[in-house]
Amino acid sequence: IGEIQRFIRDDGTMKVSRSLKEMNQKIRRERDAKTKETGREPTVNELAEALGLTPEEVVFATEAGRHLSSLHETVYE
Amino acid sequence: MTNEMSITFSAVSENEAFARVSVGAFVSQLDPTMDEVTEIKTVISESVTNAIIHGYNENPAGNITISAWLEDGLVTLTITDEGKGMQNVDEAREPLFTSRPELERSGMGFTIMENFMDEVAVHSVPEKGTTIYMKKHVAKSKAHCS
Amino acid sequence: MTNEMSITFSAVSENEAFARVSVGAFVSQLDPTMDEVTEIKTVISESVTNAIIHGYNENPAGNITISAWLEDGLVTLTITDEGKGMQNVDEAREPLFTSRPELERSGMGFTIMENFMDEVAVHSVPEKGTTIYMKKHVAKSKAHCS
Ligand SMILES: Nc1ncnc2c1ncn2[C@@H]1O[C@H](COP(=O)(O)OP(=O)(O)O)[C@@H](O)[C@H]1O
Ligand SMILES: Nc1ncnc2c1ncn2[C@@H]1O[C@H](COP(=O)(O)OP(=O)(O)O)[C@@H](O)[C@H]1O
Ligand SMILES: [Mg+2]
Ligand SMILES: [Mg+2]
Repeated sequence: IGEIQRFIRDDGTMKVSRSLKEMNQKIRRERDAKTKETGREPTVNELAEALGLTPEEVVFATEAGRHLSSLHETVYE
Repeated sequence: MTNEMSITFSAVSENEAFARVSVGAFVSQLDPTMDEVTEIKTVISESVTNAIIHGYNENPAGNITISAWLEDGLVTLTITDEGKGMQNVDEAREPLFTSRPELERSGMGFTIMENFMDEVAVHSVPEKGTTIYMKKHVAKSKAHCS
Repeated sequence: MTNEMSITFSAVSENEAFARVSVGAFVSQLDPTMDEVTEIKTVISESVTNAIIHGYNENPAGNITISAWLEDGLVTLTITDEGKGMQNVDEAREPLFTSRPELERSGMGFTIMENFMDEVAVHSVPEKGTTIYMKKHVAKSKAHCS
């Protein structure tokens, strides 16, 4: 429990769509930093370890920029 | 809206995180809160771990199937294994009961499921397997936030 | 290591994100790069969209099944629909070919699959359905999950 919560402003009532977006931004920043540092693209595990997430959570969060948001718009508009 | 999916995977602990995230991604269609998704993922962990350890005795040849249905604000989940089943479901559901104390199991898996879900039903047949049915209402506030 | 899973879901566009996340999360066990995950997710989008639009003509009663196998550094995927199938697979696979120009389809779905995957095979029977088989080598560095 709580692997995600550590990453957001400690508010469990936040919609998951929004917190995934925030997590996605952290992942993107870490990815850029690691690429600069090592001169190659990090693997999913390397990113996950650096951020204290599981690799699966990293994959989930990186979807947030794209489909989950547009999806909510279709479901709830 | 209604929607459904099912996932089937080998009974190995590596797949627990896959199962958590897949169900989490599916349920996200209802626009739940973080807490609601975390509760659902926790319940998936508990039931998948039970299937692996108790149902299949960690035999990776076993398969676990999770089905999920969504209808407005309601998630229905089933987790099924074809493992060894239970003789006495009522006893198994008691807080702190574990048949595997040597593994340092907490005996709190079913209690966690009951706490985080609105309904939990267990159907189990010895030597045939176990199905857990669960329901949870999510996204009570229709507030749209993205 | 070897590992396998399959997911089945209603042929509605809402499930495209679920399919992308599930397959991407499963494949993450091989420790791919983010680019490799993005390529695999893109291929899932293209094939799931094809099944929904072309296979099922957007009839939500249709089901789509994706299976994934992992072995060291290799992902094998199949995407199956039981929709209307294709008369001429070779023509369908040509870049820019689309049978639905009125939907502003690009006709590039199969070309994208061929570019991002190491192998693509298509099995299709008119009025029966379509299965796409694909293989991709990932994580050239080191494949494992612990
Ligand atoms: N899928 C299953 N197949 C067989 N037995 C099970 C299954 N799930 C739970 N059980 C039984 O129920 C007991 C209680 O489960 P749980 O509350 O999760 O505690 P724990 O897993 O810590 O033992 C287990 O010890 C086991 O005997
Ligand atoms: N699952 C499917 N079932 C039936 N026909 C399909 C399927 N996938 C692809 N096709 C056919 O192949 C053509 C080319 O597909 P694609 O390259 O993805 O282009 P597009 O989707 O833009 O038309 C489609 O227009 C359709 O005629
Ligand atoms: Mg347990
Ligand atoms: Mg296409």
